[in-house]
Amino acid sequence: MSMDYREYILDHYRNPRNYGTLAHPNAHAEDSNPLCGDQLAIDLLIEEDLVKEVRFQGRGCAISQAAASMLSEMIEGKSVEEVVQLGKDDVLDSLGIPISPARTKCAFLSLRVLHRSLALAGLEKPIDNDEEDQ
Amino acid sequence: MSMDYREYILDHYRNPRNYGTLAHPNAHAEDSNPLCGDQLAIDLLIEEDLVKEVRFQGRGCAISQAAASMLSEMIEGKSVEEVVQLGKDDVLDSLGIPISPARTKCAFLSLRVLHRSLALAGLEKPIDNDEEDQ
Amino acid sequence: MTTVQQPATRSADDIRGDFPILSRLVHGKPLVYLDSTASSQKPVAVIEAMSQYYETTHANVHRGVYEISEEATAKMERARVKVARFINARQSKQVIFTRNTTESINLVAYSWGYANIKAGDLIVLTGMEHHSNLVPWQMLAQRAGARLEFVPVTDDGLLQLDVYEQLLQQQPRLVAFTHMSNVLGTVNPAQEMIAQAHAAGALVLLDAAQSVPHMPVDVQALDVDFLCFSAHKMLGPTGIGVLYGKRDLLEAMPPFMGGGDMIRTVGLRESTWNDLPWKFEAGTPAIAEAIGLGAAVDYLNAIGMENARQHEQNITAYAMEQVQQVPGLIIYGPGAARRGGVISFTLGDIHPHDLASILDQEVGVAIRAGHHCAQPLMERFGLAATARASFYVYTITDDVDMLVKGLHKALEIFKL
Amino acid sequence: MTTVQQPATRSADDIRGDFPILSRLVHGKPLVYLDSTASSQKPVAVIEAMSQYYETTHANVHRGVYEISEEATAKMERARVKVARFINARQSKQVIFTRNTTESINLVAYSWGYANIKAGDLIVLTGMEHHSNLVPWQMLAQRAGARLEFVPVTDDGLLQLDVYEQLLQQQPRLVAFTHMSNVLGTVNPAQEMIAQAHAAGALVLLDAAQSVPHMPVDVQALDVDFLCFSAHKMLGPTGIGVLYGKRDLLEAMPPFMGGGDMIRTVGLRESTWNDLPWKFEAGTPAIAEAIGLGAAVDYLNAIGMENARQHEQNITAYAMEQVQQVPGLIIYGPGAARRGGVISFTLGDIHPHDLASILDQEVGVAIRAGHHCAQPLMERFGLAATARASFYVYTITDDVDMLVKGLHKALEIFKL
Ligand SMILES: Cc1ncc(COP(=O)(O)O)c(C=O)c1O
Ligand SMILES: Cc1ncc(COP(=O)(O)O)c(C=O)c1O
Repeated sequence: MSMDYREYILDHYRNPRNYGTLAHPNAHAEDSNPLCGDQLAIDLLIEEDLVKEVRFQGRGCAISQAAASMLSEMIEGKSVEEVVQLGKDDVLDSLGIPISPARTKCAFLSLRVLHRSLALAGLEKPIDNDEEDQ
Repeated sequence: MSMDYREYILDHYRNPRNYGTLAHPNAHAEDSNPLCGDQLAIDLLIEEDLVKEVRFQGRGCAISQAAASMLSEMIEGKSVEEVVQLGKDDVLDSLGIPISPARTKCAFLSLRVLHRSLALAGLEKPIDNDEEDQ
Repeated sequence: MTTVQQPATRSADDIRGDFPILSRLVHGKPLVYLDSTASSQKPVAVIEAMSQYYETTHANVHRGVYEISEEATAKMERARVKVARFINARQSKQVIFTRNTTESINLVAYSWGYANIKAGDLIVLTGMEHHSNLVPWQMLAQRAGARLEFVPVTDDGLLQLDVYEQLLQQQPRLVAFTHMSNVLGTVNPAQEMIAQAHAAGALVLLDAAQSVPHMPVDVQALDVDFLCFSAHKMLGPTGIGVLYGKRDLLEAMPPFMGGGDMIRTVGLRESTWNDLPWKFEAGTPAIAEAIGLGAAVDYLNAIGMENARQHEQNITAYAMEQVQQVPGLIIYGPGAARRGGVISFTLGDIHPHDLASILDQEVGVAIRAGHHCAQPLMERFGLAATARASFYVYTITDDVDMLVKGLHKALEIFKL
Repeated sequence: MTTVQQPATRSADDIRGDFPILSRLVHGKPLVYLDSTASSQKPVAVIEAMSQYYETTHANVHRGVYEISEEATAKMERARVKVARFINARQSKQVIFTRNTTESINLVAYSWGYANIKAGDLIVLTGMEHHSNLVPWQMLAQRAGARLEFVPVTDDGLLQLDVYEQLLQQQPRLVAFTHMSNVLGTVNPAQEMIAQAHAAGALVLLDAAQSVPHMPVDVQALDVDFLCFSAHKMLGPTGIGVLYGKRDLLEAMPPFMGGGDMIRTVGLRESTWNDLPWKFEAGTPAIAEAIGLGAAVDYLNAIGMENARQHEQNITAYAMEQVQQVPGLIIYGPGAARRGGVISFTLGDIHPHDLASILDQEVGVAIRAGHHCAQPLMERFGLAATARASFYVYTITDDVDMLVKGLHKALEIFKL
């Protein structure tokens, strides 16, 4: 049996937590993965430096949508400072399965959109996604 | 010793016959070989269906210039009808040495210009140089 | 190195032996390669033609007077003649080497397009075009102020030809469409559509990326104005494609890129252009790749394109029958008779990417998943992505059976 | 398949063993290849990297989720990183794969040029440019109504830098020049010229077709805006070249060709573009060729570019000394210290084509003859053509001696 699709991943895929939009978000970003077409949008309501509410919408594979759902749970109620620190390892830990190179873009789409939403809201400095480089 | 540069070829190269221009040609054409830069221009004076006078000017390798010189001798005094019939074999015969594929363009430059001069003068139908094809 | 004439009915089983990659393992399982529509695999004859060229004959072409440069030039130009014969072009100078189908189309859009398309002019495309036969025309239309109209696609994945006829009444300058859809597999009635376009005064560019590799294509019978395809999809190397054009059109077109080889004379401020095909081949060409493409043409000729087409139709019919029995599986596009060796499908709520990952890891089957560079077509069917299996001369029914096995595995994993 | 780290001072004699073609015969004589400036030969490591790729890993890149497509993508992108490091680019996304130097320059002329060059704008070139760095700018200037001015060449084959400074005062938008002349061998003072251009507000495109293969080139030290070169001149395959650009410039530029892979989203009438470098790589790329180029970079790194440069300077100094002794022989261009491994010359009244033919047939020496795609430079020196011998890491003094022997033979045949 494949290790890649644990039950909790299918559960997050089919029953995504925090799915939808916020009426009055104060942080928002969206992006797509140009090669596979996966899409993701995140709304945040930040109050007193805390992520009060989070909603996401998207379409894509089980990996990308489950990662987004798990990430939304992870950040709810956290301080902006903590959220800014979230990195790829946190996403991989929560997915708990090995991700092949071609699928990392799926796994990290929501993380990228999350950081972009904070950057657009002026809460984080924009990142330059050139990790592959020297 | 190379077969490629007989004495008469060097002689035609260094002492080209009929070199120059005509004051009042009634057929003229010029062309160059785009890949090596060899150039050739031919002036003809045709009277009563005969090539009365011929002059050529050009610069290029011994093969192209000797071929032009020999060709000019060959056509002088000939009837237009005969000149129209001249083909590659005639040029190769007069050169009398094997010509490698890369040098055929040198050998046939003057022949092409000759036929073009007749075509431009309305004495021959324009040729379409697609011999390499099906 | 050169291919021996094969019996016309060489079996796919036999053919497979010529493709080294088909005996490799992935994730410990034999590779089942069902993604030839994206890029085909290469037979030894093609790989060796190129290695041998580098080992014995490489030199820059066209301008050298020494032995190996002459040999290299002759090999490359012989490849051009082979390609010309393969598509029945009247003259080899009508075959222009580019990088791929995409560059061939862009060459026409830049060179013919900017010279001929004016504000308000209409270009007709279809709703099933690959991005490569869509984006260049969008870019041209935007700069030239031209209009684009699209022949819609029916629910069955066919072109709506009545709309096509209406669009032709608006007197388009150009019609550009795919001979065969890389998503639906639909083989479009190119000959009729071209005749209709000509009757309406339009030129036609045919995207033959999926047809030339898989069926006999005769440019004179089609009477097509421009034809574009890629070597890498027809057993040949990456890095080379072809633009075929009618000679008077090519002669009249300005050059696309400037540089070495495409000129006749160069002054500091002005230059004149070389003859066809070199006018459109600026700089050192893809020499080894042209030779590799020539070897691929030899190989395909030895199989016979009618045989290739027949084999793929058989495999496709078999595959459609088999996969249709998988519960929840939906196939898009027309019946087997009207399609090439391509099947796009979805399975339940399993995202095609997940499906492709599972097939890869569980049974070693390589299929493509995504929008297949045809986003508008995907939207037409309300899809973000499909899974796509595609077939070629080396595909056998065992490959299809392994695909079906993998699909059942996916159902299991996704608890469907 | 991958190159083992070689001792830094590997001899050319030793290196030759890696190049299969160098042991072939022409006209019954061992091939002496003195035309690397036109195109270099290929070591086994490069040829095998590509064969092995086709035999084990080929699939279309970037969009596949299955094993071999992931491997192919990783191999290709690793090659990009190798190339980036080779020229010391800050990021691999600044390395765009094209077909050759010519396409790299045309890409800039079309994409940056049409967006930035307006009527009356000035572009500064030099009198020693290859047609590939001249014709694209002529085409752009013609369409945009821009002006071209040229830095003249001195009798010694150097750029007239005082005129360059005067031209810069006219505030050109772009300066485009060759790092090393493919005819005269002149190595231009690129770093100073670029600094001066920047001070005058101009961008600089450097034609590095002859420098990147033959000496260390550091784009950050040069502070160059665009750099162009070809794999086939640096031990790599045909069919692939490189455009390096400063990131902000590349980001701001519109795409060149439209199609698959270069898009982010595609609608019927509008599209958005992908990130660098893919924005400029439309359609299926030259995958095997990128991998071959990566192997060539490995091979050159193992030799060391400083060593390569040193070896070529030694051979060039030796060759100039030797050929100068042939009666009637004239060398064009600067002294050995200011040039790369290229010697252009004429011999008495022997036309260079005849000379090249004689060298080929009599002693198996392959040199180039003609205008070397630099007609304006030829005219500057009142020449229709020159003979040109050029050297690389595998050139040995025996090759030069055979050239000299052939030159004497030519004198004999021409009775000089
Ligand atoms: C200085 C220079 N620039 C440009 C080119 C063109 O290179 P390519 O033909 O690979 O595009 C060459 C090669 O001949 C060259 O020597
Ligand atoms: C129908 C069609 N057109 C164009 C292309 C583009 O081909 P290439 O990527 O070789 O330029 C493809 C290949 O994906 C295709 O299937």
